[in-house]
Amino acid sequence: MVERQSPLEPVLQAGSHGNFEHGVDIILSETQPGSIVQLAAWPGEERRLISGIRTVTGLALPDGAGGGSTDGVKSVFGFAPGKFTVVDEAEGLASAFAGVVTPAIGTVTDLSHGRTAIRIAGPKAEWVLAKFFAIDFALPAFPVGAGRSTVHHDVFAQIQRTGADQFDIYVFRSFARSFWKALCHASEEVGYEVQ
Amino acid sequence: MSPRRTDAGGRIDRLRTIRFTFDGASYTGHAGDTLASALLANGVTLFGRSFKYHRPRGVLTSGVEEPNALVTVLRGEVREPNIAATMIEIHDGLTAVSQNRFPSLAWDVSAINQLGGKLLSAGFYYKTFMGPVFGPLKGTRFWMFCEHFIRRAAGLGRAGTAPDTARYERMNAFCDVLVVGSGPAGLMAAKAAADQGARVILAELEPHFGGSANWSGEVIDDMPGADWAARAAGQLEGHDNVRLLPRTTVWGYYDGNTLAALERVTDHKENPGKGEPRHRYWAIRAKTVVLATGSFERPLVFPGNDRPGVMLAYAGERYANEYGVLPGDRIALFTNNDSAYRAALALKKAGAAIVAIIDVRPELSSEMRKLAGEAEAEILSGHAVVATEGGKALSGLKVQRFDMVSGALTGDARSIHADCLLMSGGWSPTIHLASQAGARAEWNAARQAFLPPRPTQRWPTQQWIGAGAFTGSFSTAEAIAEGRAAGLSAAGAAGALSALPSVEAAPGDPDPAPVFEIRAKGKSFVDFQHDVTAEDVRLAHREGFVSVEHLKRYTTLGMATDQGKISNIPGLAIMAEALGKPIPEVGTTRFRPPFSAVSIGSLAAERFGDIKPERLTPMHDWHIANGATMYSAGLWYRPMIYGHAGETIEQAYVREAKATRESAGIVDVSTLGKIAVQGPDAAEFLDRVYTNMFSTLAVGKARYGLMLREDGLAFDDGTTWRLGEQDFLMTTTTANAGKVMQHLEYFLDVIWPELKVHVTSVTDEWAGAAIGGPKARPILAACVTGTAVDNAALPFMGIVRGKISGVPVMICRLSFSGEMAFEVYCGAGYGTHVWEALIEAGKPFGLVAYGLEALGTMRIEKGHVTGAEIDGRTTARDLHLDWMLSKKKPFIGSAMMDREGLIAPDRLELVGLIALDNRPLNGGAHVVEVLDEANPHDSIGHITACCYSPALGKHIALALVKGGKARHGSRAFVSDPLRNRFGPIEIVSNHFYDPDGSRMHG
Amino acid sequence: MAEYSAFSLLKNALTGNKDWKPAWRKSDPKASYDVIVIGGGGHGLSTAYYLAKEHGITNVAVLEKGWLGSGNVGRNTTAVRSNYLLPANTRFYEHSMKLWENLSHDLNYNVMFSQRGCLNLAHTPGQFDDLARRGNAMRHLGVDAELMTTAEIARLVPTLDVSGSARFPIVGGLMQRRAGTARHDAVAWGYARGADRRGVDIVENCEVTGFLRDGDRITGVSTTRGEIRAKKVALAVAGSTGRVMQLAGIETMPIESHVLQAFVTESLKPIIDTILTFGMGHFYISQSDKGGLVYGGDLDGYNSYAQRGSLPIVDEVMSEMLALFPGLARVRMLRSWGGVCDMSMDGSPIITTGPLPGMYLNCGWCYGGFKATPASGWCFAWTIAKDEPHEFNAPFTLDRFYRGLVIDDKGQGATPRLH
Amino acid sequence: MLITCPYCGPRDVIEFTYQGDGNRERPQPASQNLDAWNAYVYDRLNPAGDHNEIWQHSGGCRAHLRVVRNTLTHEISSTAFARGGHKSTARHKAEGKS
Repeated sequence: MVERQSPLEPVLQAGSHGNFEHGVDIILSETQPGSIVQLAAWPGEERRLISGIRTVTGLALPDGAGGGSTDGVKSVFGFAPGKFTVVDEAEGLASAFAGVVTPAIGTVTDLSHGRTAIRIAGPKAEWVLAKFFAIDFALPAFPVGAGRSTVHHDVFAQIQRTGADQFDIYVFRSFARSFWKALCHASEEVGYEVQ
Repeated sequence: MSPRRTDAGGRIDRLRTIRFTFDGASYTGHAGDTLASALLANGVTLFGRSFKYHRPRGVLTSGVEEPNALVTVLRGEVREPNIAATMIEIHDGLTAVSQNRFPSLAWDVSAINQLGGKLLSAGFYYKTFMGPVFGPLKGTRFWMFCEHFIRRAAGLGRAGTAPDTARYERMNAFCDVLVVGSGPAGLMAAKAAADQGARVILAELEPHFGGSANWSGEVIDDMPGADWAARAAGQLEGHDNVRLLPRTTVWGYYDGNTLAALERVTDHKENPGKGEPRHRYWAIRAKTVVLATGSFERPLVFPGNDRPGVMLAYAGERYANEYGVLPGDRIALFTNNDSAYRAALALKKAGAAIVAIIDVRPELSSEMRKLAGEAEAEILSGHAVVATEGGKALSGLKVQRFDMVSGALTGDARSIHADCLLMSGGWSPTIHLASQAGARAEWNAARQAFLPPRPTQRWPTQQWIGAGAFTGSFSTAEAIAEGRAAGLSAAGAAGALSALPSVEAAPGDPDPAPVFEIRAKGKSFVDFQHDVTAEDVRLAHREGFVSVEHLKRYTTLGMATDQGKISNIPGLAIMAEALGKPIPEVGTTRFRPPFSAVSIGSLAAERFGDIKPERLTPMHDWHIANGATMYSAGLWYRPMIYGHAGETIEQAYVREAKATRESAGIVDVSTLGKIAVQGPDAAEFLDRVYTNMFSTLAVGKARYGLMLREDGLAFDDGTTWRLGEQDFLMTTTTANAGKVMQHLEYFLDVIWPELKVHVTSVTDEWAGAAIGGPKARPILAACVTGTAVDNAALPFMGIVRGKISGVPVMICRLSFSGEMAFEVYCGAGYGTHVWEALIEAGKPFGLVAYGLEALGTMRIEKGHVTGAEIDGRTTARDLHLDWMLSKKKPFIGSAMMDREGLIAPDRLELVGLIALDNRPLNGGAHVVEVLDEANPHDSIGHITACCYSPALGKHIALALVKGGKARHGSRAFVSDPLRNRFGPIEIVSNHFYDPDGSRMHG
Repeated sequence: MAEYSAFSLLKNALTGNKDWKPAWRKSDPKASYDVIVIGGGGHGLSTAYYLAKEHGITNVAVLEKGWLGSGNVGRNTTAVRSNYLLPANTRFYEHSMKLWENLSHDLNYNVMFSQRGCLNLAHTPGQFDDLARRGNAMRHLGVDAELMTTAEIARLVPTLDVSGSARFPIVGGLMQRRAGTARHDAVAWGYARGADRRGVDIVENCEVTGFLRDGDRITGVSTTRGEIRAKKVALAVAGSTGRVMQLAGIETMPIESHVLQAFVTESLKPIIDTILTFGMGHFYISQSDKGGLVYGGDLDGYNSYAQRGSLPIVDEVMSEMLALFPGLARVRMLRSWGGVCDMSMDGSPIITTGPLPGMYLNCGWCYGGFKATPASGWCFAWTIAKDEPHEFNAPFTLDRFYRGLVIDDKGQGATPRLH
Repeated sequence: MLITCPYCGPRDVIEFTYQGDGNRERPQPASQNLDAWNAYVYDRLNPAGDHNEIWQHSGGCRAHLRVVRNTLTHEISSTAFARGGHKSTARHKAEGKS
């Protein structure tokens, strides 16, 4: 199988950077999931879609807007009314859903190539993300598993909290390199490591 | 004598000596000094020159409201002008220079302006400089001649041109309670709220928390106020629900309790840390705001009140108590209220002689007499200062008996020898943020001040609570009580019952005498920086500029860098007196952001040096590696040409276009907007959105579509592919991708919510390569597996799926170049892989990669439209796209597209032009019927795009020309006076090349 | 009333400036007038001035709800230019420019119109062609325009980042040399004084609360200072057009009211000697005689009468400023303010008779109102006096939207926030 | 200004796009009533006070909202999805005021 090319390839430099002499407070990485799929239910079909997600991924969605969960391999979160992003380390998620999310329930859109997944982890993850996005990253306001749609100027982002100090950010592939560079730049003051 | 450092006392670190320079001279100070305190300690009294008269000025205050002591801070080549010396913390290597003076601060030639004082009265420039009505200086010339010199004389500091290498950052913060100001009120509020578990941010514009507690000499909770404040700040630091922001000015109060603050992170450091921003711009969304912003002391207005050595009383007290600096050895005080007496005592204790306390009030309380006695000061009650003496430093003053009711001065003037005069004209609460938030201040006659409305006025989108001097409660005991109450209330808690910290403070009546000005001979300054005098205010009155806004605008009162923090009220008071009206009837200004000036770098924040992200296609690195010159198209970068060594742009695109028409070319089209339109009603939706039918489109086929706006004008075009019964892939122009997406979403959400359609941007999902030319099909045949690409399998506008080099691809046969052409789409992550495979397969066929210039050339030859023609002012008919307007169905814009103005015969219509003189044409050139190079007139249209056409061997253009089609075959002229390009042209059809499409149909 | 001149200034200086008289009388309203102009801003005052000067109609009252000039005439960035694309706009604004060029003399009041030029920057060859199209359109109407190369621009504005490595490199620009800036308040005061000297009553603190009617016909206004009758009632209340028209029972208009913010820095020694606009966003800047950089950008983008701006636009404008002038990061923004603009559906104004009998309407200035002040008043006065538009304002009708005769310089269609 | 998106909770105005007067009624697609079309396309209510508006949460969930907002104070008194159907499960309520 042909390797997918990452848009970050030329700029992703593994190692410690910035003000790391006093320790590394941020770890940046590209998670490169095999599948990123958007599912959208017709009004009234959200329950069936959610149960379809459970069937395919085994992940249960908690109640409420922006609710989500992750098992480390697969992740799901709501990002808009009736709409969900589902991510899997493996490829083929779109076809797996094609049979489950019937036209009567909603639509499946494969975005595996179109979105780039960047993971930011570490004690200063909230601090660095707060430089970009006008949303509240504090744990009570943004619980583990939950997702948010937001924007940094021209760059749309869907963000899922996948740990107490870990966030997965999905950005449009064409913006990914610019955003990555900005993220590295913003992490310099606290010291960061690229994995 | 002059100012000097005291032997002991103050909160400076006398063990740490810091070296800095001012105007090239080296000085030392101590850690904890401001530039102002350190210079005073070195005996410097002359800090700057005023704006208009270039009068010598000292330091008037010790805080953010400083109007006089403005300097420029240098960091290498980088200049930071107009910074108050009172706000600069000294550090080793600090380099500051004075400004608005030539050749030096002490000898400034522009000080000659003072001689023209009466002539340069408020508004003088409106009355003159109009110049002669006839002759060479008529019109605006004479004014512009004079203005040239006025501009050079005006201005304060000089801005730098060297790019600032510092970084600026923005931080978004959320909290339950934002406390602004950390005096006793703010500290109590923050602590009370934090103890309730609220998320608290405490912002203090000074380096240290504590506000007046740091210099008032008061005892709080049985310890010196400064210690109490340090302890309270230390306790807050221990809470993980509290963020402390020192050196942070909250400058804006916006809707929805969004506040803007500027943190000066590294200005006080010689060497900032790696990655540390110089300024951090905080955008704080607070549920509740506690405003504990304190108050500003006001000057008194009297002749000579601007002489270096005249200072606000609190500032003198603060220099002594906080910085261990005596502003003079022989100090006189001039006051209309009790607060100056505490200052007198503090300075006495610090080692100065208090030569006199001049009080406008005839009667003084026994407490004040006692304080004056302790300060060993002579009391001159019922007196006023009528003049100051000295050159660039105060040497003495004159006082006279004063009747504060009539304002009359009587008796002989008495001279008093003093090197420092401290004045106090009462206090004005710092209500700026509340005013920004919409609160209307209320005049309090007792306090002689505008107070924030009380009880807390609710402005719908702003929730704030006031505490301390901000509310007009000037005593520390009140501040502590109000601060805690505010903190509790902001945290949503009921009143606490524990005892409040005790306060030992000097007594004093918070209410001043209503005296603002001593009218005597000489210039009495109201706005120090802008040199607005009391006479200027009265002149404004005489000329009818009596409303507060007219006063400001006519005299420039309050428009200087200090924004009238200390001058507004005295100015209003003088106008009120002239009008014979009470002060509140003259009005008060609504304060607007920012509270104090904010670096532009901080506001640009992370966008400084990085204004917009770069949008890159999957094949971007290949283009760069293969010599492409990139063109910035919106946020995207696209290859313009792949130039060979020694080629001009024109040679390169001509070569690329020619090769494409002769064999084959390939172009990156990944930037085209792509929208997945899915759902059972997708076809119906597209029928409504496009002017032409899409429900009739077969699965596996594509169709060119045109969209109009609601007003019936052309909006966007592109092909849409039917991938499944309920599954369409819409393409849009690169520039309009976002707009089209929003347009579709709007109709689905707002107008037709009953339609079951989802739209998703998939622009980034697909890499796209368009390959065209006579050899395009053989090239595909050579590398595509899993499908045939011949005419039967892949007819015009057909779509097939297959693989290239192991990667799944979707191929649609459509053409923009006019050649037999195909668009090959694959997952973006495989984009470069497929592109390279195509390049490889094309090698034997002479395939070239081409850029936007060749793309543009071929589309001009074909007469296709783009954004240059669909410019928001053209209709489908104008562009000869009326064949696409379905008559079988309504669509967006169909009802409006036939209005009289949109079908008028003289509209600009798309045509082709051929240069008959065989010279290049220019984009943006106009078309005329009658050539008049000297006085071009009567344009009938303009060129939208032009090129040298290798296919035709001519310079051609597309143009929008009045009554276009009817002019086909006629002659006209291109008229481009901007570039002096005139010449004959022939107007032809826009379809220059292969008009019947035989090449693309193959 | 005394003429203003260097001599009068000197004479008064010698007598301690005690003899200056009010620039205009504080009039009380009479019971009736030939013409009432609602709105004591630049356009209302210039309308009254030209009614008196050009048409001899002096029995005129200008009604201002607050203090004179409290609207947009004192809240703009003072640019004066006639560099439009479409002929209707170019002709009108060029007429205005010609009035500007003699305005200080005409008014005997120095409005400090300084023709320091207006330079529009282009950042791509496509933008350069667009500017060329506009400049050529101007030249074909006899209006001055010239293209500038990057090198020429660098010489004119040395602080500008002209490097090829800029995110949006400057490839050239369109210059109108006759464009410039004026002292905004002085324009209001000068017209007020000029109208007053010709007998016009200027009535401040007089808010219109309703219209007097005889059937459909407007016969006067009720105000906070009583009823005032008039043969003709003219509205020049841009920013409040929606509100005032509602008083006349007209609920909807092809106008939205939007907030536009403007900014000024602390005073600096001269560094920018022209008006400059950014091509990859919406940003314009000039430097005042006092030394402050005066600049602005986009609308806040939603309906508002609040004269208060929002933070995102502040940030946007500053980042665009530094994209052009990276050396100015340490300069400080001193003051910001918001003005309420009448945003029309095509970005062009309305100067017309009607829409009710006895009523005349001047509105929809978007953010071009200041430079239009002389021509707006001139054309409106003509329209009021003659009950028909002058050819300069004939295209600026209210029904042009219905008829598809929009004058859409930006090509944005009926989305006012984009004009 | 903060707008409370029924899905995403209170968000800064920077995430939203103003889509104008929400009182306008689009004629039936096939309507030939030009007055009605003109009124829809060009005429706007422009009140000084509460205004029914359409906003898109373009930098968030991208839903269009019906917002009642005061044009004098910018106070927002209500927000709802422009399309019915998806009932808000309003996180800002569900998760409380953290």
